[in-house]
Amino acid sequence: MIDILTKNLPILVVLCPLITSLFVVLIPNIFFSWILTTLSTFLTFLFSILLYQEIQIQSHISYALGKWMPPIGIEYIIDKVAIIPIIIISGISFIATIFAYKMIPDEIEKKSISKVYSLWLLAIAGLLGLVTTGDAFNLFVFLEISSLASVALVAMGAQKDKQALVAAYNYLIIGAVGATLYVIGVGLLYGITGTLNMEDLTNRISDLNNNKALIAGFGFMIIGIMVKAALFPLHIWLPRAYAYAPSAVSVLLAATATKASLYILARILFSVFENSENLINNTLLYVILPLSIIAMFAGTIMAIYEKDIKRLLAHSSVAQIGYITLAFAIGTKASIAAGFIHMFNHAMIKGGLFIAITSLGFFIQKRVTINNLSGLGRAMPITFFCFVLCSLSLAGLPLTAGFISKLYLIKATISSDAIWIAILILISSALSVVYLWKMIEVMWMREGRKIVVKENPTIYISLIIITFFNVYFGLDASLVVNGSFEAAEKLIGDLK
Amino acid sequence: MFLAGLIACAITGILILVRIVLGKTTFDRILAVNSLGTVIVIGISIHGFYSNRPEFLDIAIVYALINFIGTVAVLKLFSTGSLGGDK
Amino acid sequence: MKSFILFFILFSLWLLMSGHYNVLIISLGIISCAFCVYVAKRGKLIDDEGLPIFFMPRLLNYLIWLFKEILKSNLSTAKVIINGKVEPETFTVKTSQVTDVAKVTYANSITLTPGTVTTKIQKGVFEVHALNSDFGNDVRTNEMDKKVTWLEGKK
Amino acid sequence: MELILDIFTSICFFIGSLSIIIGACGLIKLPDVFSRIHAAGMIDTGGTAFFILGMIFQTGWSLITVKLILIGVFIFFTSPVTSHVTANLARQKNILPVGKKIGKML
Amino acid sequence: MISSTIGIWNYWIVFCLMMIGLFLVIGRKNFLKKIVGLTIFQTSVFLLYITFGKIKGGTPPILNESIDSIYSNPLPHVLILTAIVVGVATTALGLSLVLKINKEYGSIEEDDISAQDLVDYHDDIETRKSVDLKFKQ
Amino acid sequence: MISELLINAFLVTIMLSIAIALIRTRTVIFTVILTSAYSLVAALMFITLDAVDVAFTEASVGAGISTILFLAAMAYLPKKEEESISSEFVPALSCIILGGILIWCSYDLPEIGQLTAPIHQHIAPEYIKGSKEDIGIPNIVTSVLASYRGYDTFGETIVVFTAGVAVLALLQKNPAKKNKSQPKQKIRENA
Amino acid sequence: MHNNPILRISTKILFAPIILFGLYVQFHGDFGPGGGFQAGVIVASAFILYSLVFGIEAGKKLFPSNINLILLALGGIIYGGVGIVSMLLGDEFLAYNILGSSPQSGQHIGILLVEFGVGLTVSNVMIALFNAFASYDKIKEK
Repeated sequence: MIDILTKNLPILVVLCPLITSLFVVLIPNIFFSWILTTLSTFLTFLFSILLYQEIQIQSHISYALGKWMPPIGIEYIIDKVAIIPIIIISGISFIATIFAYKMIPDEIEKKSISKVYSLWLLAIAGLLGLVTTGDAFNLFVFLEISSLASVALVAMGAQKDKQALVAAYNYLIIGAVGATLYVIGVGLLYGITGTLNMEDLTNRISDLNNNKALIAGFGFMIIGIMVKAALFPLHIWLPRAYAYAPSAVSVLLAATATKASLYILARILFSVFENSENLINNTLLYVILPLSIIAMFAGTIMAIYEKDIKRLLAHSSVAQIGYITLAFAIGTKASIAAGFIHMFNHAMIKGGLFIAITSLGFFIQKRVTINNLSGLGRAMPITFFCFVLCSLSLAGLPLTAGFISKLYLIKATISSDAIWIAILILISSALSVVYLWKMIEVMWMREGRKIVVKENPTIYISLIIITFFNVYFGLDASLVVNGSFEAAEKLIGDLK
Repeated sequence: MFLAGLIACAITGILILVRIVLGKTTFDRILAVNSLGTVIVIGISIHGFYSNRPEFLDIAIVYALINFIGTVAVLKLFSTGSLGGDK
Repeated sequence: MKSFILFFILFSLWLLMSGHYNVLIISLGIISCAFCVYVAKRGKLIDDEGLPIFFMPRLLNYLIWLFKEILKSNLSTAKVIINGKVEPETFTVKTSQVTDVAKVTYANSITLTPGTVTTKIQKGVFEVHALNSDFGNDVRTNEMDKKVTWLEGKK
Repeated sequence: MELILDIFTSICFFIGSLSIIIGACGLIKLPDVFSRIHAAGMIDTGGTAFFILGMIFQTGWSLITVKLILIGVFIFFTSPVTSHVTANLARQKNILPVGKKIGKML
Repeated sequence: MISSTIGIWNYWIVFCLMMIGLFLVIGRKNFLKKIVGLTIFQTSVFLLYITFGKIKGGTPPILNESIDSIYSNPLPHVLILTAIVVGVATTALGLSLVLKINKEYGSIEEDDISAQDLVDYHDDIETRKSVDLKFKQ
Repeated sequence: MISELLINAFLVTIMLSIAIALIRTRTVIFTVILTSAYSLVAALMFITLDAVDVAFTEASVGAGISTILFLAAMAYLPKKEEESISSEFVPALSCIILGGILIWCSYDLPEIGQLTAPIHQHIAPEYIKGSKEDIGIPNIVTSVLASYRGYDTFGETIVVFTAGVAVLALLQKNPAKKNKSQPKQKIRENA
Repeated sequence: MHNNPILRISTKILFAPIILFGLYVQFHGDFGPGGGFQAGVIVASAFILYSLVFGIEAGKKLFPSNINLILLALGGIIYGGVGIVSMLLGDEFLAYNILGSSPQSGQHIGILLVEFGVGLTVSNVMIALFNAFASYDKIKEK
């Protein structure tokens, strides 16, 4: 039995939420469907931890689905890189599911709750499948599972605010166009190589230098993934989708959805196309680097002028995605490791911030804008405290997780002689303090309504967990840092 | 021989397309689309013979089926204003 | 009883289409046919309308006659289209059939022969549109009406 | 033998092609929906019948013949239904046929 | 040059079709038309894949004992089967969203809807502000 | 060979004209019918390109079910598409640029129908051989679909399932009144 | 539209053969074009035809929506179940070889079951989609 378990761990991680979602939809009782969902996400988390241990021993697991050897069948690849997003997604989704217990029945009609939980699990499973698969077309299928499920989840926010529908619609259309562009790219590559397996693809494109179809295929794949990862000019779906989704859903999406796509981006750039260095270097230098820098500033500035807090956080997400892609764009081992560290930390930070803000929204039963936050800090001390810690982490103050990622990022930029980039990063971080301070000031300093609120443990327990990790990884970051460096080494090898 | 059949179908298809474009009433168009479906069913069958693999007539049957159901759906939409109506 | 007849019709259809005669496929066929019959029964589709078996004895005879008619009218419709002598006319005919199925058969037969179309059906009266008066006369002679009544065999 | 069958097929195809092309011409030429239905009927009956007959000559007795006959039966079955329903709806929407009217209209 | 052009002209048509579909998606403001455009776009991409799989003189990839022939490449067919169904799933979800949007906004034109949204958004902020002012007094 | 080219050219011309008509038309019902026609012609194209399974699916799924869904949805939607005020220049330009890139890269794509192309040499022969020997099913597409790439198909089934659940959750009939349940922790305001 | 006898009677006659044809396509996917997706759609189209002609309420009576929901999930469960069984027997996910006495028969069993699962899900999703769209309530006036 244990044997079967360890042998099939890579697929079990994806399968667990996938199969459970098929059952959850049949359970009419709200509580039991929540229990099943939680159990499933917990099991997934457990499996991913086991997988992590397995990875420490084996360092590269290839799982042939249907026992067909890789270029013929579909393959699952888990290595030291893939394990990072797996841990992020499964961990955050477990915390978010606990958080969902109070939030989902509050915002969504009773009749459709079991369906929402089913979609919830499907979104998680889609994201996990996305990062584990080693087949370019299978990736598209899971991309669609996750995006369809998340679109539906975002649209469920329509009971609170009808704008959720438009947000979901835009998310769907832009996402579908992105996915189709990705498929065109895969098709072009398939046309010139005849394979869909990523490792096989890497080998077979190595002798195709300056092939126009290769370049175009690469370009289309990258654009498609960039849409999903919400890199700057293609991010327009993100703020609205995050802002109008039901609270629990925005926590889940903000913390996990773009991370999976970012991982795919890194994988395509550094692993699949590792043999066409020229192409990659040009793309990094002339496309991704400038876009990331613009994203950093555009996101931050948009966030400063934003009044709706959920949108504000979403804009800040755009900026943070900019940091991560910037790290990838520099392209040294240290910087890629910094990208992964920030990916991990940002998931925790944004998860925490969204949990805090949406639980404020839960208590005031209104949309959270900057004006009706006033005085809430005093009324809800626990939530406020955690919120402050997470914000500090976002701004990158020492002793928090955010500090670690900024530190490594700046170190990496300096070591690759790009001091001006380091300065830009610092400026943008400083700007981010502006909007964070604005919120904290309103919540704590401004006299608002005198409200007495009894905070509910089922809500703040997840917040406390996530904040704890924010601080813990700020104090002792060795786990994340080591993992990321190993991942970066695996990705770019000894090339640089 | 089969090619001649296919060409005849193609010519017919073009003529019917002219009617679809000219239109006048919606019913003209529905009628023309339905006839086009029939012609295409014939065309698919002939194409099977033309390419020496006539086993795939299932596609033609499905095509005819879809043609029928589609026409019924369009007509229902016109008669009751929605597909769920009861009249 | 009717269900069994439907089952056998469907099963012979399956055998004709299938072309693979091993135990698995045939047993799947039996299950499929049983399922079809079950669903049809649930939908209250197995009655005289859904399964007009009383046509069966004389159906072949009628179909051959109908084909002849269709050929003839095809030819004359082609002539009309080429000559362009179109004088459409609309008229009503009375029908002598008892059941709805037979009426529908009659109406469909009128429609199937090019040159004439039933445009409305109301309690034993059809409104027919004909391409010119020749076609109209063909319908008005009531030959087809008699044939269908004979096919129905109720009187 | 094969030659004879081929000739039969060719004849059938020729007639079929003629009838579908004439039908399509009729679809364009004739004045209103109701008369166009006749032309469409030509495509559905004459054309289909002859083409399928021609193809049956090619296959002889096999499963393909059964499927061809099924296609034929299906088209013969559904064509009058759609024609009638179209005409009926056109009448319901108060589109009156051109030409003379004999007797009281329903 | 000409021979190579004939060899690939089919691709060109497919690319044109794709771009028409893409134009309908990003150029048109009507929400239903966008979904239609998406369908066209995806269908054209399917055509690209199937074109890759074609072999001259090949037959459909269904084994036949009597004929010994070249079979066209089955892999693109499988991928496209998958993609077609994914496309329908997207279409269905998009249509249901359009229905809901039409119900809530009474329109499916993007210009209309963003105008309504903008008003809503400002309203929200403004009313909140006034409420807060009341509290202060 | 030339006849195949002719058939192809004919179908492609029809598809192009349908696509252009789709750009020009502003009537919803016409749009839906044209989309359906586009799918049907695409299905014919698939038949001529030897993809019978795909043609089957496109005819039934793309043309059949999608059209019925479009029609069902259309009943509740405005019947006309409004002319947009904003210019369509930028989208058109970006489409032309993307199309240009694709046409530029097409010179390096393998010629259509060449047996020597890598796509026909690399993995596909193994499927054709394996379908006969390992699986024993004449339809190679089915064996690849269900066995070699069975996991893709599983994912696809899940996609369909997701869409079904999503639509059911979205279009659930709301109870008559939007009577929002108040949370247990009611805010007590003493303003 | 069931007031129209022609449409009513032809639907009554065609309904069972269409479903049979769908099932034929389902189970002959091994030999010719066809398989779960196509079959699912054809079966669904028979039910859709029924709903179109006899009204959506009659359609829902013929095929209740709660059964629809169960079957919708059941298809996926069958598919996943085949994979899990092969996993429990000691092979990889969806490795059918182990299901039968010989690899070939195992493949046959696996493919049959899997295609059946696909057909079940697809047909039920399509029926559910049609019902959801067709019985959607009218729009609010502006």
